Amino acid sequence: MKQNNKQAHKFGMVIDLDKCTGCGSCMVACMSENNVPVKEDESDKKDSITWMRVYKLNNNKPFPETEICYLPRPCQHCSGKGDHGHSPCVSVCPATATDYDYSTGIVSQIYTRCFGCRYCMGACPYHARYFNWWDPKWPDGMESYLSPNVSPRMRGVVEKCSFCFHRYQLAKEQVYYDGEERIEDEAAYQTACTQACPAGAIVFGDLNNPDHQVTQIVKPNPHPEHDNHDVVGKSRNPKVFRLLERLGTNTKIYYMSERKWVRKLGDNYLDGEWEKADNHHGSSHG
Amino acid sequence: MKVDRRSFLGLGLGAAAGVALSPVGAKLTDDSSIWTQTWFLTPVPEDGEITFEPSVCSLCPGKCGINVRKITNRPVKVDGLEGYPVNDGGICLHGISAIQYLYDPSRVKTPMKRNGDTFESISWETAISEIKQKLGDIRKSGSASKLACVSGDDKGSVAQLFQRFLSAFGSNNFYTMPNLESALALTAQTMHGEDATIAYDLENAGMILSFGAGLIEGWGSPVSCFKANASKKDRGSKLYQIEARLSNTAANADKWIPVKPGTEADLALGICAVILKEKMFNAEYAQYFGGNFNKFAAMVQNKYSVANVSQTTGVPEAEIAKLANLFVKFNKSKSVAICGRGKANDAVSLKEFAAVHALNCLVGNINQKGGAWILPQNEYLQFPDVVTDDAADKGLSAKQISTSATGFFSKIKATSKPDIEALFVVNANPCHNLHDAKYITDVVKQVPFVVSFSSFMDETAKQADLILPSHTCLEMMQDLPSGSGVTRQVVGLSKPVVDPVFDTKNPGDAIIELAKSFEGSIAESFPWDDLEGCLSEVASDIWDTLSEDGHVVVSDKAPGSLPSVDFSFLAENPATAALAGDNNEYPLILIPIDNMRVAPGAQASSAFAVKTVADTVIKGKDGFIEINPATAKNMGIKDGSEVKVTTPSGSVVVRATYFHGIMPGYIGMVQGLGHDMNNMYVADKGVNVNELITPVFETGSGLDAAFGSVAKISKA
Amino acid sequence: MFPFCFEWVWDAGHLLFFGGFWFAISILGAGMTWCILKALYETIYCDGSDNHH
Amino acid sequence: MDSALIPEGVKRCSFPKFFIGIAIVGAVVLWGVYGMLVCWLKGLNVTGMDDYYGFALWIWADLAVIALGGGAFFTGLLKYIFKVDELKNIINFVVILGFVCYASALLILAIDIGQPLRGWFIFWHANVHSMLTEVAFCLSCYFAVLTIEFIPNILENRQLDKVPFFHNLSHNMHGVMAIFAATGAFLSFFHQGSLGGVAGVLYGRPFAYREGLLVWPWTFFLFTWSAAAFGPCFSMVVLRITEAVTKKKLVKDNVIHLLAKISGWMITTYIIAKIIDTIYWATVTAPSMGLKMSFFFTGEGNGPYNYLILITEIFLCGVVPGLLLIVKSTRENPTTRLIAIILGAIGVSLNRWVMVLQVMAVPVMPFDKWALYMPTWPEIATTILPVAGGIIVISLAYRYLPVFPQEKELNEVTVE
Repeated sequence: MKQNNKQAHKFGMVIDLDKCTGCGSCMVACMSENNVPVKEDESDKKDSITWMRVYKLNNNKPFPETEICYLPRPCQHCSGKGDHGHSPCVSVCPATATDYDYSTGIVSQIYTRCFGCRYCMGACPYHARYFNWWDPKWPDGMESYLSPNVSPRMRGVVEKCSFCFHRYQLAKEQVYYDGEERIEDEAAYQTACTQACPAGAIVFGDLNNPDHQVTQIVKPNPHPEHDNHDVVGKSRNPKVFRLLERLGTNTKIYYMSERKWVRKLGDNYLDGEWEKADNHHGSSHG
Repeated sequence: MKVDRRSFLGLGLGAAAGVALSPVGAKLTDDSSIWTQTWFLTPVPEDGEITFEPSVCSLCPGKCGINVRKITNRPVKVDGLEGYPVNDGGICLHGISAIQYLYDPSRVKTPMKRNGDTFESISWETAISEIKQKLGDIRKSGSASKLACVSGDDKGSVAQLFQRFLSAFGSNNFYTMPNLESALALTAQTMHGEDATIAYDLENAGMILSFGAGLIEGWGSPVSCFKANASKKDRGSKLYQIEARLSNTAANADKWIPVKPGTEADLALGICAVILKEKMFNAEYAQYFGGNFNKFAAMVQNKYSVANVSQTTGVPEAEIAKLANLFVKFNKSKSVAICGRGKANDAVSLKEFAAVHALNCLVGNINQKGGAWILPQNEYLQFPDVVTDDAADKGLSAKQISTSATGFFSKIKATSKPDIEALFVVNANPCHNLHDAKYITDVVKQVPFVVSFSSFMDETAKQADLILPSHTCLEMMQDLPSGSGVTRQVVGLSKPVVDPVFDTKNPGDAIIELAKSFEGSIAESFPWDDLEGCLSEVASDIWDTLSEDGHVVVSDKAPGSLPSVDFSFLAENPATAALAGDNNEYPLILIPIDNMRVAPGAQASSAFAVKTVADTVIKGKDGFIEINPATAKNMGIKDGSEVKVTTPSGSVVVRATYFHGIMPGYIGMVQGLGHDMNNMYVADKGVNVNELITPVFETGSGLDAAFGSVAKISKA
Repeated sequence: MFPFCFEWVWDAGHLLFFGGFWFAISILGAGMTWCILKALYETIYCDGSDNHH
Repeated sequence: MDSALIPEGVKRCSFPKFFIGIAIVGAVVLWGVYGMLVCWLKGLNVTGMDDYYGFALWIWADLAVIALGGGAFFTGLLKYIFKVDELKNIINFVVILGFVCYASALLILAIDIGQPLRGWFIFWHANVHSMLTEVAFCLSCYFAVLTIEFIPNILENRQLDKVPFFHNLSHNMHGVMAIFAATGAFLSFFHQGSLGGVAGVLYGRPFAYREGLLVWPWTFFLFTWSAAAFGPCFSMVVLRITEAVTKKKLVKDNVIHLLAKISGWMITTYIIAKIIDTIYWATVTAPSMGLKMSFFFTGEGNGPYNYLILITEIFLCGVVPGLLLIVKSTRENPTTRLIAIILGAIGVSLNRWVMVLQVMAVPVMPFDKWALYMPTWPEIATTILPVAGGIIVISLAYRYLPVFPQEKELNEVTVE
């Protein structure tokens, strides 16, 4: 049966926004790891392929009360409403070019399967999906640095963060080679962005493994929320939130911040709702 | 056979049915899928064995350990090196991009010789012999001191071989580009009278009082600072950031204290005054306070009263007193004060460095855990004495033209008779990176013989008469000592992890080869075959470990003894360098912004790095100024609209972007843009802020202390 | 997609969806086949005489 | 010149005149084909689309022509299943119109996708949970149905009809047309609906998302309903244009009045449902995601997406045509009827625009911004291409096929 079981991994991330410096290492590490091409002009951020994109948030207050915060946004690897694996994008892809892997929780993308209808991009509220509007180009000789672990994409297909799935595969091979059944060691499988982050702001691991740091920080609630049954895996850490959690996308990227205004920007709230949500979050578990 | 309509139709239908039933359709459909999946315009990277090769990155003063992943000898990824004492696995975006620099479109592929306005390729032999010829003539004419060299820094054997060449040749005119390390050494010299450097134990500091130091903008050794900054949350440490603009560091700090730029020294002295007045200084360390401490104490309390300082800096009086108290009392001796705006590789002022260092001395954190460490210079390179001849001795007796690179360029233009006949530029791009860059370019143009050792056809290389292209960081063997405020004194060994992509050389090898082409004392001063041979001799103490482990930790502890402090320099209350220009004509102040994602050094940003830059920094080819909406609205300037920015040095058209985090009355422009290079990723994107800033020389130190420029803007 | 494809799953979604699809295709196919065969039959065996009007 | 091909007893313009007309439209087709080739050869970077706006003009055109072509399935349903016999006088025409619309939709899809050569993966590797899969399957099947419905009309051409096989085939197909029509109606219900589902299932997009019944969001039913309601409006508009161009009356008023009446009631009931849906969405669905209705219409930088567009869609182009068509006097007045059917056709097109393009424009993350989009010439050219192609098909059909059974009666040719 296709469903989350105890044996399954559920890889996820928690990003400490108070540590994030907006330096861009994660973005470049990702591009370099995953053979993301670079165009001559990448200043139109709406057609610039950045699997990992760092948003600059601000509290919208005048000098000198201004505050800013950077928010790295990889693919959120949604497990969909009720944690059933029907991510917004996976459920709409007509050709099964993107799929939810129940054994890892990773939302995959098969470039050679995708025919470029872009429905998944429309479905994703995080803009984590990018279309290859152009053929990828590298200046003379620069193709030499392309990694064989991730195939470069042709024009006309959608691509996105894969949690460095090739690293998972390599780790799994290693684990099998070592005679074990599954990846238990946190360090055995880490994404390129996590590895590169000089501030150590990104913690990546298996949310189903209680020994992993990410699980210990996030403390995900395995049960659906009372007020919204679509939401599963809400963090029991009052400083941790997910982007657009109320939609029921059930992302596996968690964010952490001490700053209220940052946490508030994680979701949409009607007047007065945020205070209630924040207090509720804090009082019941904090 | 007569084909009537009926049989014709039947034939047609039959044929159609036949084709439809045949495997042709299925085959074509299948082929189409295969063809589109092996798309002819998409490269297929060759597979092979994965290997890792550790090395050290030389792209910036950080000198981080890197681990290069290779697939059968071609590097595919650069990661941070786990366990390396500087960065322990962390890496910045520029380091990751090192693989792009290898194939950068603006690389100089062979030695080049100027021919009118163009360059032609020549061989290394020809290039070396041409230089030998020219330099020989200069020496013969008895003006050996007229050879100068501008280098990125003076640490490591490559830079020192160039310096050595100048000495053997007979010139003192060796200059380094402005950098934090030199400022720290100068501060140590001024305040402690020692040939030392200063390092900051940021990862153990309780409170960091930063006077504009961009801890996460690339100050010091960037990754090391990132790590120290990130750990402050867990350690309960605090960062107070003092600067005019809400930089990333300020945003990430526990508190941001806006201050008028250029008045940091005043604020530091004001805090000193409070500490002295309240007798909060460290009595134990005060025993080491030597020359003129009392004079200094009297001076600051007299001249830098809280009221005065508040007036100058714009920081409220209460805030200053609070800062002083906090700084002294925060977990006792663990507070540390640092300075150097942004990446601190731009303008530096000795007064500011000394004033901030005085804070560290007063609080007594010198050589303490979490404090400022006065480390002896890392002298792992023991070069034999330079052999000189008469021509050299004569040249060396001449005075150095200036104390700073900017000063050097500003002086050689002034005289009609050339002060400088030949100029070497290595690991530096003064025509882009020094203030008043256009003027510098003009000066370089006028130097009769310019030799660039750049890997790229950058702004300075374009002015050269000869280019001897260097390897890039991944192709090069060299020793890389840590510095820039890092407490661990480490010497790393950069290794060639890939065969040179083009016909380039290690500049260390090139200078040895050049020296050996001379007869006599110059050649005698360079008795080695190549850089590696040289290193194994001059660094013989550590060479075995270095070549085996890739790095050597020379020391990682604070020195046991305490240095004495000399307050003489500060006691004289040196003048604060003021910006040149009329405030009425230019009502605004332009400050350069350091942005971690834009490389400011000798190398322009990589394609990857440029891609990460926000669309409020570069949009298409347009550059931006940041402006406070309040200031902008007064002038009727809309967000995103074009404006003309004029300073005494020049004027440019850029776009305005609103930013609440910049002090009203100030405009900011990101540094490191506006390159004139044959590289579509960076070419002509934005403008070079250095073209808009006029150098201001600090009295005494002679350093360029222009923290910005007076400016005016109008709708374009 | 046919039931013998590797991606086929014997679940309600596939059965309903492809059931409907193949059903519609069958009706269209059968209907057209019937029309064509009948027309052929009529053309060949009822040659000349217009039996429709 | 081509008189042997022209149906008996009707008058057509001279061949040169016809040829010039076709040539002019043909030039537009060529421009469109050029745009199409540009898109295929250079890739979709020639469009105004981006990663925020992955669905744009084409998808709107796609949804709009299918809604407008909905007249075919609905009229077919009425004629063949509900045996509304008067409609036989217009059924050929709506079938051709439907055929043109659906052919356009398929062509546009072939340009819109990034890798057209493997577009068939949608069939081969179908994901049965995707609304788009449902669209593709039903759309292509229904296109087959329309082709089948169109064939007998083609075979009725004077020359083709002389071939006994074709004559017989045409006759036999007429005989079982009810079955085909029923299949078509079944397929249409699902693909019109699934096109609505395309937007409605996007639970990451609060502007589009709707609750629903089983696997189908309410937009599923609204789309089917609106296509049935407004499709005939468009058929009548095109008929009116054809009549104006040919300067002839082609269909009797009673037929039009009947179709207009049915359309009017469909529109009215649809718009009531749409209003209820909108109110429910604005007061329950969107607020449950933390968003007020005003957010979607008054956000900073929202460009044209303000309340006006909502009012235009629902009232001006929904309630108004509905009422005009159910009131006998305005329905039978040619001017008010014309206004009503034009408004109706605009209304449904606007609805499709809102449900696809406005969805892309609205930011969802609180720190994101409104995204706007402007089509480029290849997009416009390729969108006009099927319109021009459709004009040619309709012209050819009108000229050479007995499309309008009442034409002869309404336009007695005086023998000279």
